[in-house]
Amino acid sequence: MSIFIKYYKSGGLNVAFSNKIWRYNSTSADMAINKGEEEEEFRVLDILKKRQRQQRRVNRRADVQPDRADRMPTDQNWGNVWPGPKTFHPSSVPLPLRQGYVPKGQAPPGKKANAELMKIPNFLHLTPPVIKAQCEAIKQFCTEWPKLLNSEEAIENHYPVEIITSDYCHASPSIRNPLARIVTLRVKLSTLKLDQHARDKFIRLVGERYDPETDLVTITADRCPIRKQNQDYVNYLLTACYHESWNFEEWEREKMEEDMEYYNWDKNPSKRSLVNWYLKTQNQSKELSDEEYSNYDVSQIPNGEEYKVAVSSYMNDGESEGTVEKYGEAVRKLLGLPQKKVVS
Amino acid sequence: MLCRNIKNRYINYAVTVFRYNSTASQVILETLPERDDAVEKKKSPLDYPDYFKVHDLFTVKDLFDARVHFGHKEGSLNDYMRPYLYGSRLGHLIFDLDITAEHLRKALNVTAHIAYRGGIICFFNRNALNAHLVENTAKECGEYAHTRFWRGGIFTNANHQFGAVTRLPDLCIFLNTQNNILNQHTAVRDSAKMLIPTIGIVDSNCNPNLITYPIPGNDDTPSAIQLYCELFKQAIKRGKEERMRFLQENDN
Amino acid sequence: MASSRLERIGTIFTRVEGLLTRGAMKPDDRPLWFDVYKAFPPITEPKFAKPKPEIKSIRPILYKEDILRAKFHSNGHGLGVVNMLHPTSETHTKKLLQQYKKLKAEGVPEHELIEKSAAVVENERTVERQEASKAKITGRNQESSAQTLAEADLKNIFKEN
Amino acid sequence: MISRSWRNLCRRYSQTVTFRTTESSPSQHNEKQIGLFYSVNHDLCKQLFAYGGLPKSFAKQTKTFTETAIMVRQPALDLIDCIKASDFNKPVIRYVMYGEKGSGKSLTLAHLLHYAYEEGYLIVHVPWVSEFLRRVPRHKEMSNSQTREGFVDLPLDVAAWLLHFKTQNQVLLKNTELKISRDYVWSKRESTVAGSPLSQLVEHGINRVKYACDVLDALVYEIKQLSNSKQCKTFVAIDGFNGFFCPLTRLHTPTKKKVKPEEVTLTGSFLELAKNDWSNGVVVVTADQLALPDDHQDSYLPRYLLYKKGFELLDPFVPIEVGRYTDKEFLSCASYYRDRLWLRGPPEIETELKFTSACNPYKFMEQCAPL
Amino acid sequence: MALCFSVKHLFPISKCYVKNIILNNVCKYTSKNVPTTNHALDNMTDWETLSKKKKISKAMKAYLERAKEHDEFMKKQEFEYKIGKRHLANMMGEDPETFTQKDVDRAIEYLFPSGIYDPAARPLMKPPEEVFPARKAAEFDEAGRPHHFLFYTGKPNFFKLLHDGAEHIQQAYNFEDKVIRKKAVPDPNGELNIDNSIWLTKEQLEQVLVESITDLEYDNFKLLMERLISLPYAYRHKEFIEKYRKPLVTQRFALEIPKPSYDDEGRAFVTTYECLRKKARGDVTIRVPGTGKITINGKDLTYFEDVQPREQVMFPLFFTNMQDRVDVECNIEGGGPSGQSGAIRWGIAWGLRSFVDKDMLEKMQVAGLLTRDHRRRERKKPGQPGARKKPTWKRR
Repeated sequence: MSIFIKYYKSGGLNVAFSNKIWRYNSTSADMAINKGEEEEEFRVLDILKKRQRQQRRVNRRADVQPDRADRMPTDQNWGNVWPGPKTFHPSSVPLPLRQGYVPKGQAPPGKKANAELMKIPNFLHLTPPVIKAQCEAIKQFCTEWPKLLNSEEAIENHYPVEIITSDYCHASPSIRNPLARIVTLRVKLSTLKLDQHARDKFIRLVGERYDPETDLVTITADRCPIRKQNQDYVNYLLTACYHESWNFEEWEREKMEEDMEYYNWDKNPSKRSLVNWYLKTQNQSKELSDEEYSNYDVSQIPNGEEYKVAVSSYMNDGESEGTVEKYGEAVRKLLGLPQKKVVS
Repeated sequence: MLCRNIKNRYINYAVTVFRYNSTASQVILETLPERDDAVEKKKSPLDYPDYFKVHDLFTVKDLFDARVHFGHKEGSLNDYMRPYLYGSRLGHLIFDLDITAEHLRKALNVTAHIAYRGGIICFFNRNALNAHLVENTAKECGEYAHTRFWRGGIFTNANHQFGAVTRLPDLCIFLNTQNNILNQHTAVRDSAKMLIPTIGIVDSNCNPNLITYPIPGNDDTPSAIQLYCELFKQAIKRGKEERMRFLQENDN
Repeated sequence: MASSRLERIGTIFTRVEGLLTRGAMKPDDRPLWFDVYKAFPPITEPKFAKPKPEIKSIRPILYKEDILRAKFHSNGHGLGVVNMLHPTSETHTKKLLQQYKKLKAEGVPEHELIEKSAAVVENERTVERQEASKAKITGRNQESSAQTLAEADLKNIFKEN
Repeated sequence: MISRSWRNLCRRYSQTVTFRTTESSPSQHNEKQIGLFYSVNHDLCKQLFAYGGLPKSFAKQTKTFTETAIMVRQPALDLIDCIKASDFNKPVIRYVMYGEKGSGKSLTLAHLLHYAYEEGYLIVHVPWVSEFLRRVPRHKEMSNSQTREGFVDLPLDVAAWLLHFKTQNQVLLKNTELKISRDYVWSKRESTVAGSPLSQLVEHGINRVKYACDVLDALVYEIKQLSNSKQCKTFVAIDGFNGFFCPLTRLHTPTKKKVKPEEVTLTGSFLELAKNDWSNGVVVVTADQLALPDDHQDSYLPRYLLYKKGFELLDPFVPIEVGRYTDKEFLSCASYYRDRLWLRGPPEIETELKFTSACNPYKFMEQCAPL
Repeated sequence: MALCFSVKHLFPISKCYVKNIILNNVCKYTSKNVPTTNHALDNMTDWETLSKKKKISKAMKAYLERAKEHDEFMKKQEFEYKIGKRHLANMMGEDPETFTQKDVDRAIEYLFPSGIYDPAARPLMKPPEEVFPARKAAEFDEAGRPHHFLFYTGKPNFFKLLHDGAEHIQQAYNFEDKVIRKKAVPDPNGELNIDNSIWLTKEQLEQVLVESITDLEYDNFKLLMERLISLPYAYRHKEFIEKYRKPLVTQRFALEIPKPSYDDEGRAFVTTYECLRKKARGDVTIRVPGTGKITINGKDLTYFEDVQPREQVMFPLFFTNMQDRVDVECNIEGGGPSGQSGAIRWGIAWGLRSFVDKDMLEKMQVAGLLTRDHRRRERKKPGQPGARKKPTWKRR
C-alpha cells in the first residue's frame, strides 16, 4: 500500500490524493455492503415453486372497470343518475361515504362493499332539486283545495272521522315495517248524533275505546296483515256499533238500578228515606209503595229540591270534597241546622 | 462539621497533586505539534493518546473543590472499591483523587472519541436531586438522557418497545449507578448485555464490575455532579467539533 | 444481530472480539466503540467475575492538630457558621488553630492557650459583625451606592437569566 | 330543682303564644277558643274514657304530659252548634265525621262526649267498632246466637261494652226514673220485669255474660223508648262506624266460615240506634279509613267509606269534615308541645315540621317524638 | 499485494472484487483450524472510511416508505372528499363554493337517515384529517439518531413536560431570590387566576402528548404543576401553565338560566321538564310569588307517605329559604317514592335557579342540588340473588 501512496504523491494533489485513498478503502467496503444488504434478507425455501402458480392466478384476474362515479361531472343532473328509489350502490354515488364500527385508531369502513350503507334507506332519489322538479311536473294534475275547508273547525265539521296510520323508515333488511299496518280511527262521539239510549249503548259497546274527557272514540285495528284490510275493518266496526246502538233489544227492559249509567235519585232509597223522614216530622206514618215513593213530589218538602240536586250531583259527579260540602249544606238546610262557619 | 475540617486539611495535600497533573498536560503539549503532519503519516485520532486534549479540562484541585473525594461511610463499602480509596477520615471514606483523575481522563477521552464517531451517548441518573441538571446537560450536548424509572426491556426489547428497529446508544454515562442505595441500576446490566460500553461514577457503595470505565467518586453531591456534567459536556463538544471538521473536509 | 447476552462472561470487548474472530459478525458491522476500546482499554478489565481485591485495612486519616481540635470542641468552641459558597473562607476551627499557634509562639502558657485563643477569635468575630451591621446601616443611608452594589451583585448571580 | 326552674323558664318563654284556655266546659266553648287546649278533669276522664274512647297514642301522651288536654277545634264547635240548634222532637239527626287518617276524628268525638256528659245526655258510646269485628285475639269468645238463627254473638265484648256504658252513665243510671217498658225473660229462672230500672238490665248483661247480646238488644230498644218518651236525651257516638259495613269481618265460625258483619248480633243493635226512627237524641258517627281492610282505603270521603249500604242507612246525614291543623292550630299545638317539652330545638324546626307532617295532627305528634 | 496493485491500476473495481473473494475464501478455510487468528481483526476497515457512506438506518427507511405511502393516500382522500363535496352540493341544489362541513353533515343525515344508536356508527362524510387518526411523526433521523433528547425514556413528550416544569420551577425560584435581594414586593397585578380552570384530565393530557401515561405518571404531573402554581411568582409562567389547564366556567353554568314567563295572574313561573331520577320522570312548575303550596299529581305533600321523601322535596326550598314564597306543581310518574321525590327535588332546585341570586346559586351547586343523580337500579346477576348479594355461604 505504501508504494501506491508514493506513486500518487508525485501527482501532488493533496486533496485528491486523500480522496482516492478513502475511495480505495471504501470501494471494497461498498462491495461488501451491497452484497451484504442482499444477503441480509433470508432466502425463502422455495420447494414447491410457488412463484409460477401465483403468476398464473394474477393473469386470470379480469379487468375492473373504473367507477362510474369517477367520470361524473360535478354539475350533472343528479335526478337522471338516480331516478328512483334504489338500494345504495357505491360506484354510482360519487360521495366518499363511510359507515360502520370504528375500531380504535382506525377509520370507519368506506362505501365499497359496505353492507351497512345498503341496509339503511336512502333518499338519493328525493333530493331537494328533484322534489322541486317533480312538484312542478305534477302541478297540472292537482285540483284546488276546497275554499270552505279553510279552518280546522270546518274540516272537523265536514270530515269528523280521522284515520291515523304510520309509515316507517328504519334500518332493517326489510323496508316493510310490521307496524305500518296498524290503523287507528278517531271520531268525536258528539258528531255521531246519538240519542240518550243510543249513546249509552254505544259507549257500552265501545267500552275502553271511549274517552269521556275528550269525547273521542278511538278504534285501533292491527289484526289483518295489510293496512287496507285493517282500514276496512275499522270502518266496519264503527258502522256496526253505530247501528247496533240504535237497536232496542227486549232484554234491555230488564235494566236494574245497578245497571244505570247515572244515579236517578227518584228511584233510589235516598228519596225514600227523605220522604220517610219528612213524614215522620209531620207525624204521619204511611206505608207507601215503590211507585208512590218515586212519584212523591219533593217540592212540598222545604229545601227538598235542593237536597235532590245535591244528592244527584254527589252520586253522579263522583265524590269529592266539593260535592260532599254541597251535600252537607243541602242537608243542613233541610234539617234546619246552622251552616258551617267558615274559619277565618 | 467534620467534613469541613477535612477539607481544610486536604488543601495542603492537594498541592502535591498538581505535579502529576502538570506532567500530564506536558505530555499532550509534546504530542500536539505532531498532529499537523498527521496526514502524511495517516494517523487516525485513535493513535494519539489524547487527541481531544481532555486532560486539561480539569485539575485535581477542581475535583477536590467539587467534593468528589467524599465517599460513603465505611459500613457500606463495596469490596471492589477498595483499590480506589485513599483512607478513612473518622469513618467517612475518602477517594484517592489521583486515581479518580486518571480514570476520569480515560473516560472523557473515550467519550470524546465516541462523540467524534457520531455515537449516541445517553446520560443516566436516578437521583431526583440531580435529574434536572443531567437532563439539561444532555440537551445542551445534543445527546440523550434517561433520569426516570427504568422500564425493563428498553434496551433488551427495544424493537418491540419503540415499535420499530431502534438504534441503541453507543455509550452510556451513569452519573449514578444505583437505583436507590441498595440496588444497581438495571440499565448497567442491560448495557452489558447489549454490548454497550458504560462510563459510571461509582461511589464507595457501588459495584464497579459491570461498568466499562468506572470513575470512583462522589455521586450524590450536586456540585460534584455539576462538575462531571460540565466535563462530559466539554468532551462531547470537542469530539463533535472535530467531527464537523472531518465531515466538512470529506464533503469536498 | 448475533451476540451473546450473557453479561457475566468476559467483557463486552472479548465478546465482540470473539464474534469477529469467529466470523459471526462482519468486521464492518462491528460496534462503533470497538476501535476506541481497543485503543484505550480501561485500566481494570470490566469483568463481572473479578476476584475480590485483597482486603487491606483502610488507612485512617488523622492529623496532629486533631488533638487540639478535640480540645477546642470539648470546650464548646469552633462551632461557627461557614460560608460554603466561598471555598477560600476559613472555618472557625481553623482560625482557632492559627490563633493557638500564634499565641504559642508568643509564649503564652500551655493551660491558658485554649481559652485565650478562643477569646481572641470570639473578639474578632464580634468586631467583624459590628462592622458588618454598621456597613449595612450606612449603606441604607447612602441609597444610591447600596443600590448599585445590589444590582451589580444580582447581575453577577443571575447571569444566565 | 334546676331542671324544674329551667322547665318553668321554658314555659314562660313559650307562653308568648297562648295555647291554653281556662274554659273547661265544652258547652261554653266558642270561636274564640279555636285552636286552644283545654284540660279535662282527671276523674271525669277516667269515667268517660276508662274503657276506650281516646286513641291509644293519645292516651299514652296524656300519661306523658300528666294531663288530658284537648284542642278546641272547628268541627266540634260546629257540631255543638248544630246540636244546640236542632229540634229534638224531630227524628234524630245523624252526623258523620270524616277526615284523613290521624286528623283527630276520635279526639273530636271525645270532645263531644265531654259535651254530652256535661249536658246530661245518656251516652251510648262505641269506642271502636273494629274492636268487635276486626280485632281477633287468640281466644275470641264467640258463640252462635240462641235467639236468632244464623247469627253470631260476641258475649264478652258486649259485656265489656255494657260495663263501659255503665261507667259512662253511672250518674244517670242511678236515676231510677229510667225504667224498662217490657218484661224480658232470659230463662226459666231469670227475667227482668217491666218497670225495673235500666241499670238492672245493664247489670244483668254484665253478670250473665251469656245473655249480654240479648241484653244489648233490649237496651237499645229501651233507650229508644226512653228517648222517645222524653225521659232522657241520648247521645249516640260510634267511632269507626263504617266498620259495620265492610264486606267481611275477621271472625270465623267454628266451621271456618267467614262471618259477615251483619251476621253479628251487636251490629244489628247498633245499626238500629243509627236509624232515624226515634227522636230526642243525637247520633254522631265517624267514618274512618282505618276501620276498613287495606284494599278499601283509597279515599277518606264518607260515601266511599260507608259503602252503599251505610250511606243509604244514614242518608240524610250531616257530613262534618275533620281537617288538618290550620296555621293557627298548628302554631298553638307546637307551642303546647314546646311547653310539654315534647318538641325542642330551634324555632325554624317548626316550619320544617309543618311541611313534613303536612299539618296532620297525628303525624306531627309522631314526628315530634324523637325531637 | 503487488499483483493487486498492478491490475488495480487498470480495473480498480473488478480488482477489489477479486481480492475480496480471495480473502473470504481464506477466512472460510482458516476459521476452523486456526482459532486465534487475528485475520478478521486486522482486516477491519477504518471507521473514517465507514462513516463516509451515507448509511440510512433500516428503521428510517421503513418509516420513509410508510410516510410516503400515507401522504399519497391522504392526498387522494382529500381530493375525493373535495370532489364528493361538490357533488353533494350539486345534489342538494346548493352552491358548492359556500357549502360548509355543517351543510355536508345535514345533507348526509337527510339522504341517509339512520337510527343507529351510536352516532359514531352512522353514515358520515368528513374531511380525511378527521376520519383518519393522526400518526406520530418520525422519531429519528437517517442515521438512526432519535430527535428527542428523552427518547430512551419511551415517553419523551411526557418527560419533556416534566423537564420543562422543573425548569420553570427553577426559574421561578431564581426570580424570587432576585426579588428578595432587591427587597421588592411581588407584583400585585400579576395574579395567576386558576379558580375557573382545572388541570387537563389524564385522557386529555394523553391526547395532547400523543402518548399513553399511567395513573402514577399523571399524579406526578399534577404534583409538579401544583408545586409550580403554588410559587409566588408562578404568574410569570402563565403561558406554560395555561397550556395544561382547561377552563371550567363554561361548564358550570353553561346552560342558560331560563327567564321566567308569566301566567294569567301575572305570576312568574318556570317549568322544568324531564326531571329524572331512577325510574321516575316528570315536570315541575314553580310559581312566584306563592305561599308554599306544593301540588304533586294533584295531591299535596301527603302524596308521599313517609317523612324521607317529603324532606327530599322540601330540601331545596328550605335551603334557599323560599318555602313560603313559591308554589310548586309537579307531575311525576314512574318509579317509587324515593325516585319521585328525588326527581322533584332536582326539578325544584333546577327551577329555583331563576329566582335566586348568584351566591345562592353557587351554594346550591356546592350542596349538590343542581347535580343530576344518574344512578339506576343495577341489574340482577345470574347465580346470585341480587345485583351484589351473594347466596348465604355454607360450608357444605
